Amino acid sequence: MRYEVPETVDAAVALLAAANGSARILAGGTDLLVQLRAGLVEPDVVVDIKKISQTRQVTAQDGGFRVGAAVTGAELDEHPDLKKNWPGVVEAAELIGSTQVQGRATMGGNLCNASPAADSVPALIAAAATCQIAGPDGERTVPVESICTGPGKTILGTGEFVVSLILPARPPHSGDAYLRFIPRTEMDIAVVGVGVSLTLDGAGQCIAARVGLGAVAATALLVTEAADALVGTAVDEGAVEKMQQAVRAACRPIDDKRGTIAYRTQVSGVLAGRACRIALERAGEH
Amino acid sequence: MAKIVLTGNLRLYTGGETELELNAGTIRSLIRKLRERYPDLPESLEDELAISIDGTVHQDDWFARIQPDSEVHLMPRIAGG
Amino acid sequence: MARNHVTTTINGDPVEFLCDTEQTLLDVLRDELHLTGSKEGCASGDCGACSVTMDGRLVCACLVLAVETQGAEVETIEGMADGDRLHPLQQKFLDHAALQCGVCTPGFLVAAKSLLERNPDPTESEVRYWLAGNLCRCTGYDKIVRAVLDTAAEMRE
Amino acid sequence: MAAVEKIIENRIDDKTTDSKALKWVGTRAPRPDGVDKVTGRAKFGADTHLPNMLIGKVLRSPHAHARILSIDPSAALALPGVKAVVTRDDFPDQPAGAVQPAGEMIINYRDMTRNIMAREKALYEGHAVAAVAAVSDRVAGQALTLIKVDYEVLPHVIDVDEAMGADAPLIQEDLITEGMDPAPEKPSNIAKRVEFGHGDIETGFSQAQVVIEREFKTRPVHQGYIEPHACLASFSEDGQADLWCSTQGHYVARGHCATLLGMDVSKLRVTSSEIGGGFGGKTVVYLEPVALALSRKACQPVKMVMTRDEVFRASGPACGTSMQVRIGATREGKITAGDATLKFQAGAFAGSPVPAAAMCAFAPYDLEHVRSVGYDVLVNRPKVAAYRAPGAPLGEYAVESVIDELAKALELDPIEFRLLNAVREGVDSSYGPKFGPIGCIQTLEAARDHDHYQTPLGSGQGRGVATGYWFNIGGQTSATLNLSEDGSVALVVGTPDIGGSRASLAMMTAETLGIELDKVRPLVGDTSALGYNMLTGGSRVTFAGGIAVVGAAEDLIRQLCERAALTWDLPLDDVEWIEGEARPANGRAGSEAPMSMAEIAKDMAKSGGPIVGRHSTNAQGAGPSFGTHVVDVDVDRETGRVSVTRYTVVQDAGKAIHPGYVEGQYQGGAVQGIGWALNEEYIYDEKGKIENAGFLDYRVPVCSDVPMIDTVIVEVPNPEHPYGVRGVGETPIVPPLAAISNAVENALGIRFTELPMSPPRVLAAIEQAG
Repeated sequence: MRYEVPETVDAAVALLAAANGSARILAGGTDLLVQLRAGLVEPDVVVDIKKISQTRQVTAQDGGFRVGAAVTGAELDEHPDLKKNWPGVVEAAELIGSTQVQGRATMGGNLCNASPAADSVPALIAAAATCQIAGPDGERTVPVESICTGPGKTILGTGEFVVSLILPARPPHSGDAYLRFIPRTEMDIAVVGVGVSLTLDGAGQCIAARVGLGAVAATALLVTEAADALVGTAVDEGAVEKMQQAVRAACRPIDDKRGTIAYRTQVSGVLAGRACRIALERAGEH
Repeated sequence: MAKIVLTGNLRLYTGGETELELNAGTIRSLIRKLRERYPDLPESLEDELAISIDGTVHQDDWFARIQPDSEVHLMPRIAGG
Repeated sequence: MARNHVTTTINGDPVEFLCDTEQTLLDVLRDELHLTGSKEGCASGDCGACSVTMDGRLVCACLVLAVETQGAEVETIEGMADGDRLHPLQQKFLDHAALQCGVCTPGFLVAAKSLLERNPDPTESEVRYWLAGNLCRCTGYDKIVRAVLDTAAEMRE
Repeated sequence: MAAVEKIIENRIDDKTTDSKALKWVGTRAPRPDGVDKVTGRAKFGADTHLPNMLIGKVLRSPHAHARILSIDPSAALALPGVKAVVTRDDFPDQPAGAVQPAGEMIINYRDMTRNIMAREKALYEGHAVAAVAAVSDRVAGQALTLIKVDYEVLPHVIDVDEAMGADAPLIQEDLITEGMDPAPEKPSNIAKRVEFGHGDIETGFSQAQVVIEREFKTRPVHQGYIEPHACLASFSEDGQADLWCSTQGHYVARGHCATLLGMDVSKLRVTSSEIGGGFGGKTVVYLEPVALALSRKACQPVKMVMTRDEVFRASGPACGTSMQVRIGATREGKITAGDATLKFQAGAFAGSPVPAAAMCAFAPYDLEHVRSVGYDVLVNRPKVAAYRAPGAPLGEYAVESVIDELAKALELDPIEFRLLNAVREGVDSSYGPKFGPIGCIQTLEAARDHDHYQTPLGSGQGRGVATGYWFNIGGQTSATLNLSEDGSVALVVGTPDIGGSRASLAMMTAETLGIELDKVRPLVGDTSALGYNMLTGGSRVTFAGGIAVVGAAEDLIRQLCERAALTWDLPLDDVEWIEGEARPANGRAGSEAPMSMAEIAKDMAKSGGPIVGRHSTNAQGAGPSFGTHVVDVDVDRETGRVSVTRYTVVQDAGKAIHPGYVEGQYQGGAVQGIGWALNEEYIYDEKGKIENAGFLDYRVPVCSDVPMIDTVIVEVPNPEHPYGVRGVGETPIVPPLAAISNAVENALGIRFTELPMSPPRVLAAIEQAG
């Protein structure tokens, strides 16, 4: 197994393209190293993207942010502007693993590992984040919710990789939140994860909403019916209840060692309600 | 004579008897006398036993003294974690 | 197969080694450099017994490829004491009986040091969440948390 | 000699009359191995390297139950860098029915040789089938993939109730249940039936006004030590061997390995490394005989370390169970009868701790009519290993849950109800013998009077109480005190130090000798350094080791007094040992300047040669320990998550030699119990394979899951120990399961009869209750 550490996007694309599918991208490595150790993947080459400056920076862009795919959770936490604008996204990224894992884990990796239970993904979906993808045919931009096609599977073609994630500008009176359920207080994979993003008008009416849902289907979901239940309301209890029903209706979970179908479905609604109330409170503050 | 109480599965080898009186000055002597009385007792008996003499538990302790008025319980050996 | 040649700094000392790509930093620390203070409890980032810092960041050495440490500064438990002077955390762990078997202790110390460098006055809850990635099966965590809080208080003086 | 005995007696009196007279015992002295452990210097099982060392790895069965038709290692052996392969053919079979005492357990070596390397069948997923030694981890791993094993997959069974069914697949085809009268004719998976008790339970139930009967089910859990099993074996061409390993008992490991390999015990020297947790799980061998067999074949040292995945699949665990409990009481709160049936999963080989569980189940209660029946049942899971008070937490979980329900039905405070029925000195235990001095009542009273129990609960919270019991044990123990020429002493013991025993043993040594603690350097010797030592387990080390080190110190004192007597030309009776020095006594008091240990040591060559204090004993009279736990919980009614918000452990230590490490035992046991009660369990798929063999999905409590754990050390001295020690390590894990279940019931009004009370189970129960 070879180790390559390109310093430009083009060099990385060239290495990945040349490997013809037998390459793995190394960002934080918190998933890749576990898979290597377990023998689940046996790449010929590991391409470390952390020396490519674009992947390591958080920059303001068009009123929003461009977050390098290899920026760690710990680094996101140290970015006050980002936290102020997208507290739900940062919190979701910070829920990935332990403090030690936070020192390494990245949102790009969390997304491209394509686990249905990835914590940052429902929050990114709720945030309407997009991915900037580099590849042999140049760059393309794709919504986060379109990246994963199933457990461990993405739309990324040979030679392609996610360079950065783009968080849009925040209108006034906006707020987001992410909550997940795990059996312990830390160190578990999400049994259910819900991201909610809201924008209110000056009178407190919801004018835009997005709800992302994790660990209840083969990929994280954008639940438009849930958002629709909120838009045009004051996000009162009745609207929240409808939103919760829509969330539960969208669930297509499995029974596994982390939770049952019934449990995941029920708790997705509970967390959606709780996350919505936090997002609402935050929207009221900004 | 000391009062001897057989707990657990020992009754299976004694025709159901669980209490008896015996003169035995030590655990070793007690085991010998029990064997004479109950020939079905298994070979490994001693190795599987804990013996309480008046509330003090002994394991592998042939020469522990049994008083004429002692109360002796034979029970399974105790391990730990 | 060509091995990777790595030049790095461990506990302030320049170190060079050769490694296979799949070898983790923990593999190299323990098996090649014989710095066995970092422990392998899981090799999957779930126990924290191999906690080290790399360029000042707390990480699990089992989740870092050794080759990634090229040019980096790595600090392990072996570098925590200053000569014959224990770090205050090390001393407080002893004073508070904050270890029993001791196998998780190096990881806890490295992680706690990293916490106090960022947050000299943590709450109990902050200590507990910061250390949630370090498993201890002996102590029930009580004395560890007390030792960290007491160290923080003393270091603030 | 007489003088020495008097001194020891005085010390015992000191303890009971004025504990302040003790200089070291009861203090929070620094631990001698502490600095090594905070600096990373301490060497654990995987930390030793030898020149020319190979790496060994195990090939494990992917099937829960399969006949092994053939094993072909030829392709693996042909791989460059592979130095040896071992299979079942490399271990001599052991005679049927050959059971031997080995340390604390009766070991069936016919089973043990099959557990360390499968013979006719693989009996659980993860069962060792072959092992290789190669020049590197990578080559060894590659070699494993080249070993061809031909399996005939058989039906499997992992549930204890199913395994007891008439149609269950037989794990051992010739197993006839022991303990049945008449003995069954047909084989089954039930290895043994045991029964304890006295009186007549139906008479007892006829006297009851309230009777509660419940069925319980618990899942297996793992001891969860952070250090995986590890060893390093080096076999010489002449048949002598060395083994370094992480074990709770290196003498016991030596005996097991020598028997399994067919070698003289004394040809094998075992050195125990520092041990990174055991809790009972490191009382048996897994890798050690395999590494020795590989090293014997390869004529090179072989190191083997389990991965965490292997630890979960192939070591431990503690039993899963199915239990029924019925208890009756009068309206006034007197228990009239108790009846329990306990079915325990032994794993693939007989030997669950169900006898101990049956003995402990009703131990806290003074009962006229009581019966507990246990079944030891084989299933296609790893053979269970001891886990802290083996068996007791399970039986007492069931009993203490029903006790709590009875208290509620009788409208009695749960502690008062227990006090009405609690055992005290002189009472017949539920399993037979009369209790000597015990602290059951004292722990209940201390719990009742504790601020925790007196503080009102927050809204929606629940509080639970439970009492637990464990016997504790003694056993064979040796200690040596080597006097150095400057008067300091090296204390050599043979019990691996799992949680601070070097500290407590050195403290008792210094106390008895009357010298400074830092003049005693305690070390754990290898198996050639001392006479036999039973393993570290059963809460025995501070008890039995204490007797050994005090005995060795007395022996040293006797010799020191002899040297002083010779030097002064006095009869030995006219020399006494006080405050670390020999002094003329009786009519000669003051006739000579006292001689310190250093002074005697300086001239020991001239006065007769080296001075070595020794004591070997088979310690008897371990003091049982009772504990009562109080716990508060919060339950998230919408997600089913149970959070422990406050926890207090009250337990009788007899005497806390080092209170800090006694508290640590209490706290650690309580938190392991929290994990057992709330989240820890093995999850199997339909093929009998473990789905959560890692710390990610086998959920031991993390730091943020638990509150501070309050402790109260009750001291009712054990008269059989020079300082009153009972042993404290086992009992703390006995009460938590029931205490937490009782607290959840108190919060929700729902009685859980299944563990763990994981969020999906709790939420389902809440929804069902409407």
